[in-house]
Amino acid sequence: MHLTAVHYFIIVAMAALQIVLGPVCYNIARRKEANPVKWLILGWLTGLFGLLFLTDDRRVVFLLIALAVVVPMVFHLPGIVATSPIVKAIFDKVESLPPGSNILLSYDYGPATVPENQPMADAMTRHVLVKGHHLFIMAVWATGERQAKLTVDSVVVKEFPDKVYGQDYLLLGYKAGNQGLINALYQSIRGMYTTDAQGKPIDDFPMMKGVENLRSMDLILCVGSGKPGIKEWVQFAGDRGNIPIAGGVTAVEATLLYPYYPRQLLGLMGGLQGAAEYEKALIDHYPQFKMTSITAVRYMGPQTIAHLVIIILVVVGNAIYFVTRKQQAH
Amino acid sequence: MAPRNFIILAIIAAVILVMLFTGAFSDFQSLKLWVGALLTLMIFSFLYKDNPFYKFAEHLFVGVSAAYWMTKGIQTTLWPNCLRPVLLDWFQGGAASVAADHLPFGVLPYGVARVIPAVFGLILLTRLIGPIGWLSRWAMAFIIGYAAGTNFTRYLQSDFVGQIYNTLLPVVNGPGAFGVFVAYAVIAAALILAYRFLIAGLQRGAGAVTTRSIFWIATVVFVLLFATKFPNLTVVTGVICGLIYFFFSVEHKGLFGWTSRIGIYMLMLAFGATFGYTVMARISLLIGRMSDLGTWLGRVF
Amino acid sequence: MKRQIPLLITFFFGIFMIIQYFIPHHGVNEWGGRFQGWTIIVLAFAYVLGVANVLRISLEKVYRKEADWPFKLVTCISLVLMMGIGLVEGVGEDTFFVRRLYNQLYVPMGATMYSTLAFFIASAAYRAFRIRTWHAALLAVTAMLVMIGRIPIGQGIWSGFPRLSDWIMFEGPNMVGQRAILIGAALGAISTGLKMVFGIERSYLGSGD
Amino acid sequence: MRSMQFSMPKACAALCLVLSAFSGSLAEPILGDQQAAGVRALLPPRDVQAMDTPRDGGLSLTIRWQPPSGEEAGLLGYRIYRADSPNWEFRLVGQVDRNTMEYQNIPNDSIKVQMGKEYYYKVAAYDSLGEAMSEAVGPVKSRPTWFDIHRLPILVAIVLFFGSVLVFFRITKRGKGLFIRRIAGIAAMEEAVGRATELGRPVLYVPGIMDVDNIQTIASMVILVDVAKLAAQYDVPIIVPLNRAFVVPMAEESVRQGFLNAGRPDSYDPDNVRYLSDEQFAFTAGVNGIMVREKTAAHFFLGAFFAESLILSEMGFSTGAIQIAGTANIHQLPFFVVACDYTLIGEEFYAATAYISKDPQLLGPLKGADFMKVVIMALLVVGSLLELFGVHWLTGLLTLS
Repeated sequence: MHLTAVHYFIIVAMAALQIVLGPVCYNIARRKEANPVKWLILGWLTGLFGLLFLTDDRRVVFLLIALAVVVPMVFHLPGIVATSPIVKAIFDKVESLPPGSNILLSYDYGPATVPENQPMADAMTRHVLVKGHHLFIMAVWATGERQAKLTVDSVVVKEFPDKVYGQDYLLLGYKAGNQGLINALYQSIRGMYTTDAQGKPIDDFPMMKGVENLRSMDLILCVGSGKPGIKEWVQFAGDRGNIPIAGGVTAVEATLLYPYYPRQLLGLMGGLQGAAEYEKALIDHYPQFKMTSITAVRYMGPQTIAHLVIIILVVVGNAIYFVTRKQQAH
Repeated sequence: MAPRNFIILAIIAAVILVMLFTGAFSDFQSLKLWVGALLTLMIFSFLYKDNPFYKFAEHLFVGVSAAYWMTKGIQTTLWPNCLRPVLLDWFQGGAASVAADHLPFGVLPYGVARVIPAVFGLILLTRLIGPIGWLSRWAMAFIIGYAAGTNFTRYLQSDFVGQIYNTLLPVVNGPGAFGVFVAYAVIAAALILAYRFLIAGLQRGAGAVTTRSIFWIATVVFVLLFATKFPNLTVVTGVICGLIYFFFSVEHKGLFGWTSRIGIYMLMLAFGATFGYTVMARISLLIGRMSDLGTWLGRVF
Repeated sequence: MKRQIPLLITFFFGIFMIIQYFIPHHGVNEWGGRFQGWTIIVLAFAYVLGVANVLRISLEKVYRKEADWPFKLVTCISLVLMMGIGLVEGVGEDTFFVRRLYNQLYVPMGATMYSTLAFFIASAAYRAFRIRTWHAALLAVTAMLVMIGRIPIGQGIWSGFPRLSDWIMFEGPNMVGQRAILIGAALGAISTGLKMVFGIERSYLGSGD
Repeated sequence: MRSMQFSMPKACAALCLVLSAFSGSLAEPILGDQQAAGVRALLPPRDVQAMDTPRDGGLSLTIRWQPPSGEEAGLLGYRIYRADSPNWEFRLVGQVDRNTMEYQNIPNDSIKVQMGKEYYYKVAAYDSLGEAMSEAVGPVKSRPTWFDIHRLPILVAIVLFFGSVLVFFRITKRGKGLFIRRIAGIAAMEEAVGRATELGRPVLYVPGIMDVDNIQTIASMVILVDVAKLAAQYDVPIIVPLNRAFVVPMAEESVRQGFLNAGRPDSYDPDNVRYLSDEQFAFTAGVNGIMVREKTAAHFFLGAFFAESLILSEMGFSTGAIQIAGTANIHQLPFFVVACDYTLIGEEFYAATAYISKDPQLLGPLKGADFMKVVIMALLVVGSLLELFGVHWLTGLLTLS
């Protein structure tokens, strides 16, 4: 491609724009002085954008995205988060229930969506346990049980050593049947779960006293990434029994569920942002989780940069489009 | 196939196998990390261009996952739900399997009800035998009938009646809303009149561009204000316009053309919003992969 | 025989499932549930066909030494190995080989393939959000607004961004558009169901008398 | 029946008097204990009612009650007892917490309800020391329901739809009302296959990643017949990679039928209907490979797609193929719209077969669906106006539960 004066002008203008805007944005984000490393990164990115502008090759886009994710991870840029009402609704519900309420947490996702889903489940588990509620853990997805065990091992056992299994929390585990399982649990929990995940009879646990079916639950939380997921919980349990349903899903899934909010769905965490918002609310109320409940908040750093890069990409794309159109017109 | 590719393939296979099994047997964490990281890099390499490493990972993935799902299907469904009970019926007269799950069995004798799906399944497998392969259509017909029937009512309930129910909202609400509504209606009428008599007849020229820009900016601001002031009215109107876009029996001209165009704009806005909202999820996935790669790099260096 | 019986079977099960939706009677419901169990079993039988298909096509390519045949061999070997181990050992959490093969081959490859979406979403935005038409402009502008609203910096630039982004997503255009599609698609699904149950659409069943 | 339920407690009042002796004998020692401990005595629940669960299968009964009068700080919950006759021994059916005022005796309980048999119930409030039993209520019988009246709106919708389809059958058979507005994506299908022919490269058809129990997959199989027919007419190979094993026989039949319809059954190659894997991303990886290595020139993505939609369509774009997508999965539509040349949105996707074949039989349901849209629009306008004036019966009707 032949380089014209317009090309050089746009490259220089973009570099200037980034050098000015970049630190401003970082300062807004961190309320701190920008350090030289970031200037370096900025120059680097500018060069790549220039390269992209020259070649219009999408592999440069791939490289840009990779850098946008890796560089902030290497330099530990954290994100800044504020809790939105739709997430706050879940937090407030857990907060307002009297201690000892029954809360069901269902793990309806697999390893593929762990980055988004696991922080949600972990944060809600922390909150439910610190409030002294009874936590019933189950999975509608076969892959969910493994994730539930992960939470139990890394969060419950480590951070809540005083909580007793079977008294404060109970791992019911996975049962096949998809939405049919929810349907059956609505009628009776014992009909599906005669034992817990370890195979101990369910009635041996003091928590199960007075728990008959899903209507015995004061709140059902579901962390999901597809079908069956929150939609099925709403359809087969929430709508039928007027049980409050809330939870978190991947951002893609979230757009599908907003029509259910707020009539059929108490609140919803959408993607990493939702998880980070819940973590933020949790940290604000319970500072003891400042060091542990921060996975999603920490991930927001690379997110911010990647979003900015994509936005700039669109601008560059349009610039290329208008330049080439002008050239063709001549 | 060039011999060079063959050598690459052999090397990959040898390295992976050695690593996987030493990793598995000795429980040596870093070797597991190596396998995961190498496979990750092989798949990412496709982003540059197709190459033998990607081909290897792709074919390995297909083989392993197809087998995994098949064994899973056999171990979790075919055997416990079908073959085992049928065999038990066969050998023990049915008593054992009845005790195993407490399904009451209505009209058909228990054993027969259990055998029917197995018969359908075997009919499906006649496909592998050429001349009577057409029998397999019976099994397909069963699944299609079941699926069509259940989907029919399910869609009617949650997506049809459910969404209509969600859309039925008081269109104008809030204190003093009617007065505001009338005011907005007057402004809307003024805008339409302005378009009809002022903008539509404008000639080219700098002044015209400015006037036109001012008009369109005013319109967009007005629409936004209106939409936020009367969200329910916006929803109802928008849904109706969207439905008109999906209307097939009428040519989209005149009033239909206008409304269906608003409908398709609504769809585009929705798509844009979903797209923008999804970016975060996709970046999250990459962050997850990169942090795994980071753990690997941390081990190595 | 070849066509009438399948149509009858489809009709019977389709109509039954529609009718049983309206009848809470436990006897009817039970049969509905049982049919569901049957479908799961019949669907599981199909795995045999699927694996037979993979093996047949791959082995043919290997046999004919077509392009990339060594890779087809990789598929066949990994498939047979995994299947053999899986059938002997089971597929649960407590297995030795299957769990390791799953965790160390299947999981990283699946997650990596999934994560390539991050690159593709960027390249799609870069390429497609060029303002050529009104449609593209609307798409691009809403996408940008929502993206800015989703990151903390957006809030820094203008405190209204998150609110605007939320409004677009939850109350405004997004919900409206989705609802229109949902209702329309439900109608489409219903009429497809109707065509299937009553045998109006039968070409997929193949031919024959 | 309803009136009977409400009058039942009154009708049983006399019976309850007799029974009070029974419950009293149980409660007395407990009262003694509590008084000894200085705790106020626990009172039994009030207004206990037992009734047939409305709109059920006939295997459950519902028991409702009011909390005991006065402060009940120590109250833990309620236990429900049942007997076949008021004088027999009452056995524990189940228990609920203190906030629940209703219990359903359902088939999953260890003590089940038999259809048509008479039962008597008692509800006891309990605390850490003991329980206070209400008087027995009954007899109550469980009956099955043959029609769920709350689902009437759905039935009405079905009847309307069926009726309109029948009417439109009549009309379209006479050759009238055959018009369908142009759907660009479907009109472009032939162009896409033609382009592949010019380049001498195969056509790729991906019917989504769901099993045949998904209606979109079924719809896609039907469209596949038409696309295969086009491919056969143009004499280009059509490759169909599959994600679900059960779709393999379906797709084979569809493609073969398409080739048969085109009059070229001999050019059908069964090796081009390929099952890859049930795993979503293994499948995606495999299809990527096919697109790059077999250089497919026309891509059809029609069916239920999920996250792989963007991977497939972006890879397809980079190979320079013409791409036509169609799905009813809302969350994937944006990506198809962005990356494909043509996208069939929601209902357009389902309408494809009718549009291609212009068969009057297939047009009936399409026109019926259009009629239903008119009904919906009318419902929306009328319903929102009713809501505006505070009339809620229409929304009440559509609640369905």
